Amino acid sequence: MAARTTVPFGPQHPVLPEPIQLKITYEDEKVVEVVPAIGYGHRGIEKACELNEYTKNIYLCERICGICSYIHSVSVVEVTEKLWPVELPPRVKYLRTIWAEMSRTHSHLLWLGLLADAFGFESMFLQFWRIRERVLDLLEMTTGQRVIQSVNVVGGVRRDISPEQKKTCIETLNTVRKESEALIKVLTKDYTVKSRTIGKGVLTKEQALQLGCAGPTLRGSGVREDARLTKYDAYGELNYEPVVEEAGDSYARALVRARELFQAIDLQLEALAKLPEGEIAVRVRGNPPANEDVMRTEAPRGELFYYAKGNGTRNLERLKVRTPTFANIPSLLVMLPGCELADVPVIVLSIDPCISCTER
Amino acid sequence: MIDQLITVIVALIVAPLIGGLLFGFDRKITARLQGRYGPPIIQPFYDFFKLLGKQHIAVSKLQFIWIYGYLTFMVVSLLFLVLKLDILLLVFLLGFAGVCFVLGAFSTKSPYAHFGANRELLQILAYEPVLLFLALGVYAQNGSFLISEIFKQDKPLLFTLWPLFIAVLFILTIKMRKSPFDISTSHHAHQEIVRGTVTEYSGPYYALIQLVEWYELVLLLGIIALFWTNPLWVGILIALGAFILELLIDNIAARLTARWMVRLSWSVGLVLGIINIAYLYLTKGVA
Amino acid sequence: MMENLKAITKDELLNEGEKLLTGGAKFITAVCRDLGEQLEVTYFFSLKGGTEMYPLRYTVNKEEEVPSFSQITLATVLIENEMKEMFGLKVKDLALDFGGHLLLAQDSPVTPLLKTTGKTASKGGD
Amino acid sequence: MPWMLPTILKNFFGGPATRLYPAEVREPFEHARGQVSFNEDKCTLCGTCVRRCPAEALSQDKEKNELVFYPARCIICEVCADICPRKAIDLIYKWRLPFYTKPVEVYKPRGKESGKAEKEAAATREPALNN
Repeated sequence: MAARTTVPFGPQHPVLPEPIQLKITYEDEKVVEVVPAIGYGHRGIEKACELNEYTKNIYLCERICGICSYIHSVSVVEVTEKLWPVELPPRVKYLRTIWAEMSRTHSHLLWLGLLADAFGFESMFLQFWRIRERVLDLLEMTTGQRVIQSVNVVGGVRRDISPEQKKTCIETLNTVRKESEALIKVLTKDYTVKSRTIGKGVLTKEQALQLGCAGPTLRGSGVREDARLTKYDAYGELNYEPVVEEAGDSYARALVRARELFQAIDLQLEALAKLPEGEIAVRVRGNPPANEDVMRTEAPRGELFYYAKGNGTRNLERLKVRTPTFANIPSLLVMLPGCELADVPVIVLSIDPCISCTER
Repeated sequence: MIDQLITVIVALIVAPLIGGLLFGFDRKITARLQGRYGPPIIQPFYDFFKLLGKQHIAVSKLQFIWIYGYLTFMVVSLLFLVLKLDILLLVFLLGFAGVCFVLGAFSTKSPYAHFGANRELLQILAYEPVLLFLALGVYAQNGSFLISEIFKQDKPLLFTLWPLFIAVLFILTIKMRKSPFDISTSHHAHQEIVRGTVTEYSGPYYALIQLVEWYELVLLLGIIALFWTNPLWVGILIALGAFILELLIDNIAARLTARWMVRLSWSVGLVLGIINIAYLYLTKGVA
Repeated sequence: MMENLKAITKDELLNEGEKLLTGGAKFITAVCRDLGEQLEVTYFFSLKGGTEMYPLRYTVNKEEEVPSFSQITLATVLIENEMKEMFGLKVKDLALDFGGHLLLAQDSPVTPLLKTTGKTASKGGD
Repeated sequence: MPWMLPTILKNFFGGPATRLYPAEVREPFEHARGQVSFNEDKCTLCGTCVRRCPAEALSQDKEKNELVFYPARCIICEVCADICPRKAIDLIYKWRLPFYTKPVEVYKPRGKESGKAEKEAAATREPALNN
């Protein structure tokens, strides 16, 4: 019996809690065809950014994504700063790096939890999210908010990390590392976990480059590419080397994120230790000049690309955002056909889709 | 006769109460294993009565025939257990109940229910042979399929049938729909097939499904208790131990695929069953 | 200011882009901008582990047809569909054509990102 | 399969990590942003916060001497509190409860009467940051 069934995978459905629709055609339980449809959550943020004053864009762009909110705010602030250009005090660079890595830590913990949920490992899912709470608490303590930090302004940051807070941060990060290690051991050794992820959704190095993937999806296929190598913020002064796995399957992508989790903790500890004294903001006068520039930052899900063009008024002429999931969706069209129904959630999740991010 | 009637009535009332409480314990213990508070123990009853009060929505008329069939077969097989009747018939009745459940899912148009039903069929394929071997094992040991005969024996079945006991533990995981076998319908497989076989049930009919699940749980634990009937409380303790073991396994394993499940239950379950029965025939010489 | 910016014509796009791709580059994204009478399209490619970037830029009149890069790599499908919808850029031979409904719905505004058609969006959370 | 066992057993015997939320509330951190509060005595209705609010949650009516605040629009970014020249806006570390209808809060600033000359200086002064 080779009956063809077309099953909608999302949107507004418990099958995938993201507003994307994948029309998947199955032959028995085998996927033969995938058609993605997006556009359910389009908010026109790019247009709104052109109509807004540039200072208000920060709060709007932060809301493009709830998980990588901080990186969005760093990107929009820094792309605007590059138009003058503004020379930032070193403490600002370090603070931004610390918070960016904190949001990477919580995003990766969230993702690992979701992956566990995708293959029905509920206790692991809750355990990862329990650890994530600690990181969110750190963000709340240092910036004032757990999810949307609203801590960047053009020319600096609005909150500082006090010495007591620094101590708490270091203690909590060490706890997070200890607790995550126990769970990552499950990820790397458990038979049931491995049998659900190894060899599922293989993306070769050539395919990954050809399809223009970004972030852990790309690095999981053996490509050494990371926007942090452009040495923005304080990454140039920290000990940083991208995490690369060769296999290119869902398991490799999970491993990349697991290793990046520990790397992010290391980077935070290093940056906290090196945190220089000084101003936390410089005064920026006037409107953005009529320049254009791009800013590439590494969000937890991959490379984030901001393009800005000023025209001398308070409003930007054009602001373009390319989110990592936008680059990773084409890879699904290659990975899904041929796999089993049971593997679809794992493979879709392995690119860490954030659809509302994609549609801006 | 009057005695039997009273047993039947008591079983019909008490079994779902015990089943519901066990489900409540399940949720509480699972929550504690995951570091949560969890709902009150009697939450399943709250859910049940809330569902009863909801709107009746018919997706397909046929569906409800099957759901009542599922309930009837399950209740009758439970009565076979409490009245200590034939275990072979019990196993077949349980199989019929499973088939009703599958047909109920097939009678709707939802692709999720169809996927769930296909997988449920695979599950029946996986557990039914092992249960048949259990019946055969009982026959080989006692020379009779009657459950009352098991109660007359002084020596517990566990001593001679322990390989089948292990196989039945697998079946319990499959029937309780716990990881790694929460394949056809589960609380957590929402990303694959929503809720599989029960996707299209709602309100009072979903409450019925829950009721059947409670009967089913009591029935399965009762079958496990048969492995130690003299005294019976040891058997009940073993059954509860098995129940707790399932909760632990549920929390340390990921969901696996249907194909893997059939492979495992046939290779481990059937091999254990065959070895067990072959050994019994060789040593006892019963034919 | 952007480094390595290279001005090309629309017909050179496929050749220049393919040259970069065979050199190990990766497509990042494309940006379209409304110049009034014309549209300016910039394709961004990254090289050397993301540390270098090569933008290719061409300018066309609004009614001119432009070639699609999706013939060479599927990576550009979404962004070219988006530019088609948002700016009315006439991209031909798309590998996967959403027919103007990738992001916009049936009753959405047409080409909302163009300066001339853009209405002032209503603001506020209510 | 047994690799998860130590963690779940530790959870079982260590007690729940969650909180019975409405009954038991964690103390907020010292500078967590909760909700905006206005000091009518200090406010002079200079309009800086109205112009700078990214969510347009504030509006003013000079003739009626009213500052109107729409809490449902507020994104609690703290911009108004940062830039207020008279420090009349503050963030209190207590979360607003959910509401069914969108409330509108009207404030009658009295800061003008208290110091006219001071107000002149404050309204023309540039805030420290251009944001």
